[in-house]
Amino acid sequence: MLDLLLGSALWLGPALAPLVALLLLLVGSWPRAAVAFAALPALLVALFAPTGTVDLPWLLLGTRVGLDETGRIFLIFTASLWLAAGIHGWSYLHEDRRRATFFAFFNTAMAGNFGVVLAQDAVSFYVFFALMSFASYGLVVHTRSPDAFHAGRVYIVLVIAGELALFVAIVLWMNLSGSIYFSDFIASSTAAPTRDWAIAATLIALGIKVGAVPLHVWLPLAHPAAPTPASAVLSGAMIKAGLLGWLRFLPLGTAAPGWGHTMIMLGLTAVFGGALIGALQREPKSALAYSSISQMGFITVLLGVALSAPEAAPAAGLAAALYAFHHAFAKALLFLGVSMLGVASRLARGAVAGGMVLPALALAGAPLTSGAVAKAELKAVVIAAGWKSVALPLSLAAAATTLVMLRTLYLARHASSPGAHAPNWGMWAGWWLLVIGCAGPIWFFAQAPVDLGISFGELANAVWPIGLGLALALAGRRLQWSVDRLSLPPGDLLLLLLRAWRGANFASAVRRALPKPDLLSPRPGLALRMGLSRAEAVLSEAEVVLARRAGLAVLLVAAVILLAIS
Amino acid sequence: MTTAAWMEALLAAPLAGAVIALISGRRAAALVGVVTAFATAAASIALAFAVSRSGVLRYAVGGWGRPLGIDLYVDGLAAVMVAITGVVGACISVCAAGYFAPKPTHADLPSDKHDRAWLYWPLWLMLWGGMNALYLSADLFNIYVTQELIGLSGIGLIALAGGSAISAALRYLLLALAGSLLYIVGVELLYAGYATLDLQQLRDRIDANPSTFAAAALMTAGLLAKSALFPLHFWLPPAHGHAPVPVSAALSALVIKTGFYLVVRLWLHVLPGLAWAHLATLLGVLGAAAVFWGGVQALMQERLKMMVAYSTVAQVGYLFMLFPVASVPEALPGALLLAASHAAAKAALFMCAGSVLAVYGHDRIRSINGIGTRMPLTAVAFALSGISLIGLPPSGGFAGKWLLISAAFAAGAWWWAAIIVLGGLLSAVYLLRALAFAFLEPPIAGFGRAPWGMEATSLVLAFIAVGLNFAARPLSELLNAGAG
Amino acid sequence: MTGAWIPLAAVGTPLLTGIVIFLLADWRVALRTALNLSGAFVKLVLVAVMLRGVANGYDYSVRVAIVPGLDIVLITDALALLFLTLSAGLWALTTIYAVGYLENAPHRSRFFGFFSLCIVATTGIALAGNLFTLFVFYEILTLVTYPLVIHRGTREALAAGRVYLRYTLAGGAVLLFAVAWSHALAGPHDFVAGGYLRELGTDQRLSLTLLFGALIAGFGVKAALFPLHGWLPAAMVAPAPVSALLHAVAVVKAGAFAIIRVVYDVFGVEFAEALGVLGPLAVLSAFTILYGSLRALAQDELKKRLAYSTVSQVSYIVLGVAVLGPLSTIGALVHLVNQGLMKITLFLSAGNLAETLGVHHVHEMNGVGRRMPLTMAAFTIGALGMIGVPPTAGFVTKIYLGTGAAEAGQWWVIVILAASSLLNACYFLPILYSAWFQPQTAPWPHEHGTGFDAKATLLVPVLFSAAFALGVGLFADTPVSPLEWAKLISQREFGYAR
Amino acid sequence: MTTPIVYASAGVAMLCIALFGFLTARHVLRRILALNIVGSGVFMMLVALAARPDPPDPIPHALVMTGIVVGVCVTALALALLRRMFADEGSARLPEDREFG
Repeated sequence: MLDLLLGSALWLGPALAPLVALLLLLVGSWPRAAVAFAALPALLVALFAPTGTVDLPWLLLGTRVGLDETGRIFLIFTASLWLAAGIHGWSYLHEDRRRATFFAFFNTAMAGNFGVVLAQDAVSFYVFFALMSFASYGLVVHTRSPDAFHAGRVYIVLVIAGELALFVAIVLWMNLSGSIYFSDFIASSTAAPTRDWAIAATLIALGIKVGAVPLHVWLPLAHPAAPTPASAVLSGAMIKAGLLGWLRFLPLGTAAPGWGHTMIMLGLTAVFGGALIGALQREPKSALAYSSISQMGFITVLLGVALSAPEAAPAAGLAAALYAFHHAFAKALLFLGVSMLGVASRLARGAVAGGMVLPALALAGAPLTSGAVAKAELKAVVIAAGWKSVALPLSLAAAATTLVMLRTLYLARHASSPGAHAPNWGMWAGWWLLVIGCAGPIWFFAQAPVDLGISFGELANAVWPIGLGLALALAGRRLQWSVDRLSLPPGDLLLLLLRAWRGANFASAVRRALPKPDLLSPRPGLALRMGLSRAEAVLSEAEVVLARRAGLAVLLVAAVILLAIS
Repeated sequence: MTTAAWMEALLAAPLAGAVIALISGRRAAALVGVVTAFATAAASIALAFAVSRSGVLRYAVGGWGRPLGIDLYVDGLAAVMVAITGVVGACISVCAAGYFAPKPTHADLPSDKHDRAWLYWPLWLMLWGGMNALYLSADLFNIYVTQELIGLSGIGLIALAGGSAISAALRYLLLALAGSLLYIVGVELLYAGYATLDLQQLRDRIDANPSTFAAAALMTAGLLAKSALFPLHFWLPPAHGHAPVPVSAALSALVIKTGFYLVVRLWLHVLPGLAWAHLATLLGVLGAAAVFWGGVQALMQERLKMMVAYSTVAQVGYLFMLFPVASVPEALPGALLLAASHAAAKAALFMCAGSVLAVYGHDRIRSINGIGTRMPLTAVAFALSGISLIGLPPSGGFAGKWLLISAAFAAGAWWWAAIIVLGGLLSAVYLLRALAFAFLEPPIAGFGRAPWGMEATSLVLAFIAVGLNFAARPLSELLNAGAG
Repeated sequence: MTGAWIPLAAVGTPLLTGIVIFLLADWRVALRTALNLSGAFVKLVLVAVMLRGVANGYDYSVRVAIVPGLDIVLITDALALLFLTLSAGLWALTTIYAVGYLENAPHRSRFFGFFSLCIVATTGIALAGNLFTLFVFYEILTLVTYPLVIHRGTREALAAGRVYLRYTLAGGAVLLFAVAWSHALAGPHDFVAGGYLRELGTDQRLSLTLLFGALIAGFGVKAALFPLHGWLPAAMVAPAPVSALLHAVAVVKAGAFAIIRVVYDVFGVEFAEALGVLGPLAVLSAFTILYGSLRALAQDELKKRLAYSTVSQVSYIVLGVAVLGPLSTIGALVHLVNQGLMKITLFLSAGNLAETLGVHHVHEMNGVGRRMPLTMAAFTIGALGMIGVPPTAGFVTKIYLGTGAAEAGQWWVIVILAASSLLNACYFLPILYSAWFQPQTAPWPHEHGTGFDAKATLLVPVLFSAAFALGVGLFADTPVSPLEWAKLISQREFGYAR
Repeated sequence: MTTPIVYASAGVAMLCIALFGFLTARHVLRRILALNIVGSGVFMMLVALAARPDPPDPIPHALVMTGIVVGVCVTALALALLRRMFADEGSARLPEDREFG
């Protein structure tokens, strides 16, 4: 009994704490500010709680929550990010009249995110995943601007698609394994014909959250649309929930080479495509979002390798977690930086800029950064699994990453978002928290003997792509490639699809791409709605006729049914 | 008291009451009538109990015995019919006491006819006595005489309304007379063949020769005309639609059933030896046609009372669907239950129509908005009796239909079941069409008042119609007691 | 036999309440309310007693002979109690709501009288122990709901009432025929887990198939199976509590419940499968699911949208029944309760909007979340549940239906479920969007009072039902939850059949 | 051909003719008369029947006498009603027969 209570408190408590903290919003005075610290219990649990699980059979369809090693890594960075973003956001939004609303959604999404990490069964995973996804809609549309609503609509459509796919995936996995616990999923038969469908549904469902190509279209719209602290957790923490889902659901450790190859291909596409399109953005936050797509591509490749080579799975899982760890802090720091850099005082700008260069370098994999560790782990796994051919492109990708980072820093130098203001102490506090997270703790988790890039070869290996990126950027500048003219609007594929829908040709879609495109123009919707209302008219007419002859109709129908099934 | 004593009472009480009412004149007729009615009703019920206790009884009045004396005979069937008549008759009497009260408020009885209104009582008691006598008669000729008695007093009752009721009465008279004559021809032929008029002796002697068939066919034709089976129904709607309300109720609820009773008695008890499957089918087909024709006609009526009258045409049809499936034991109880609940429900409906007529001065279906608010009792009575007529549970109509449908399935003839079901739908259409107006807002203000007792009686009858749902068991037990 | 009075009392309590209420004058508000509430409470207690007993294997059956060989039978098996509990619980909630909703409206005694009678019929349907009893109460339900549908007495209401009666009476007629037929085939027979018609074997395939079709056609009218659903959107002219309890819960559920009875306890799933009738039923219900959702998409009137949503949702139950297997059975049974809770939440919320702000249409709902946050929160829970978003009630259903279909190898059902969820999202999320994220764009059509949210009598039932709708999902595996009860039923049904 | 048969045949003939008359006549008085003749035919048949056995059967006689009484009553009532109808409506035909002139 005591175990049960303790276990629940440890492994379910962090997810409930943000919801309980919402009650503080009802208080009028200063204790409200404690809302911003709602992630603290999760962080403490992540750092100090033992691993283990607890079963709560009365909750949902039999809930199992707990902490494992992968979960701990995820929970540490997730909780840190939410904590930092919360503190930062409370100050950032101190003049916003919808701050309470923002935190209502923020904390709900936070609860979902922690729950996702702690859930050990598919159903509660699904519950928390949905909680997180739906609550995030409130973050995306926080500004209530038309752009935000457009982004929100795209976001919610894909969330629902993801929910449905996840539902199908869960149903199929439950059917395959006869259980709702992740621990039983792996054991499910590899021969069952539905396994492929289950994998496909899983990849789609969580791929949407991860921003895997080609399901990434919502991401460059939604992440930048939210206020910066929300962007930070969206791009830093919540995007990883999808990754964790992959780790939990996919039968890593059993072979599914077809899917592995697919994931590697799509991952590489994301790595390069994301970075290059990101380098052509006009908004720093869009560029960062594309960078996220690119970075998640790395992990996609990693999991693809694991699926095609089962023996690499355990190492791949850890490497993926570490990469997620590294990316989370780096990306969150960059997002916060974007909102501070443009408006900070002269002195502060130096600090912010310095603070942004650090994660930028990390993402590019510069030596002695968290990125170097993560990438080293990643490449070690890939090479060990026999995918040497992939290693080179992955190194080359760092050049692309460098490009997008340069672009971001360039754009951020005097970017200003509505409602942005000079950073105050809370914003700084969140910021510094992230700086620490970005610089330090990954070393604790590094398992493989990482060569810290001291040797010349390694150093060169790490540096040449960055150099290449720099060179490309300089060349572009010298040749006066106007990024403004080349720039692609966020939402690449989606936009093309919409254009195609409208009947405009592909080329003109690219050429006429507007800086602020009227996404989801009303026209396809209108056509749909008109068709629908026409069908509605016909049907209601039919129903009126049917109603008038209802007696006859019922009998007729009865007869027809009888005939039909006889 | 013994069964025989109850039988004597059932004949003597109404006839004596009629005479006393006639003598006592305008002032006391109603009192005499109501007292007699209750006494007769009590005797009817007592008879039913006596029969269920001690079974069939044959009783020679005055000890004369057949062939020239008058014999009374009661079995379960007769007891059931007498009981129906008694209960519904008592309710009709209460209603009539209000309706024909010295200060009439009703529109269908012109003021210059008031002075003759008290004549209702002797005529009505005579009619009742005639019906009792018919049910209790043991020979064919007495039945003829009682039919004439019923016919004459019924015609007199219709004519009480005056006006257009006179021609309706005349039409009814002509038809009844013709029917009687056909019947008597048939009786004659049977007598020629078997030299007896006694039902039981006939039953024992009967054999299937053409003349017996012809006789039976003639008698049946006469009886069908009286029970208004399609296509011989044309006289009914005007007669029942124009008569004063208690008279319409009595005619539609009770008198119609005498013809049906006689056909049942004739074919199921006297002539069961004849191979009459085709005739039974024909009766069933006519019944089905009546159900549809009556239903459609009722649907097209603008006046409530006429609608109710046409509904009788349809309901009679159900009763005759008994014959094709009569070989199944539960068919007869079903038909009788249907007859009983129709009696109660139809009397109630006529009274409802009467109340509406009294309050609004008209009974146009389209202009009775909000009677549910204005006359809640009437609306409830209308709804409940409508439920029974449609045959929705829980109601006597439902139980009866259910038994008939089961019988149809048991006889392997599902199409009769289908017709009964469809007929129920049809009656739902016209009854609920009228009923819906009861709920329409805003209510129209009526200027009159319903005669005292009419609303309450209609409600009582409606409850009886609904309560008959649970009468199937006692009823079939009574029938079996009669057979045993 | 000692407990036999309990089911009779369960039927009798609302009957007595109804009759007494009919006799009350309209202005006796306090007395009427007291009667209503005490009736509801007594019923709840009775149900609780029976629940306890049945869980411990006690049987409360009652038998009253109507005609020799034909009995009115009330049984208290687990399935009966599932439905009974739902109706008893929601009666209590809706009564409180209706008291507030109809404050100062005309004809309240009539309304509450029929309201109680409606519960009588629903109780009878729940407890019916044979096809005949089921049919009797089913028809009574038709009769007593009609006055509620046309309660407003407008021409529009009357027209809707006509449509309602046409469908239901025609359905009833088919049913009468079918029930009598079943008696002709197998004699009057009590419901038996695993079905009793299977004793006839498949020799009489044609008759039995036709019989099944007729029964489904008859019960399908109330369950609003396509193409027999037309009455449901029309009947939405009724007052909100009526729509809520009767048309989202009692009436349509009575149809669905009856179909469950037919499939499980008259034919038996295995036998029905052997006859090959479940496949067409599944297809029909799947089509209804999609059709209802598509129609809902185009409705601007809030209640109509909800009504079409009901058309769609109730067919989940039928679909779950038609997909052979214990898991889908659980899904179907639990949806019986879940859909009831969610839909009543939605309807009562819609009623609150109409009553407090005069909002009847979706396009008038911009910014309504700020004006009536609690009502809209309840609405949101209901709507998310309909979509199947965890952890609401609808999610539990979908998981079980989905896994049940997978277990039976009927993969297409999963696609249907997903498509339906998508459509549900398409017609519910825009409502939530305009309510929560749009500013108010026009003055409320007909605002009563300026207080916070709706008045308490309207608000409390809504919040309760919303809490239940959330609770049965969140605590789905609690021992007292509908899910556990459904598992018990499924176990008894399939434990017998296998 | 025995005498009773002759009477019986005559009775049948009267019955048929009168029945035809009843069905075709429109004037109500004619119809009443026709019905009376039908009755006479019936009674003739009945009397003929009574004559067949050797001691004539008394029962048909009783029946005929009763029948005549009944017939008189009915005819009287019919005539009275006819007079009333004629007085009220100015026609001796039933409403449905009037338009044919």
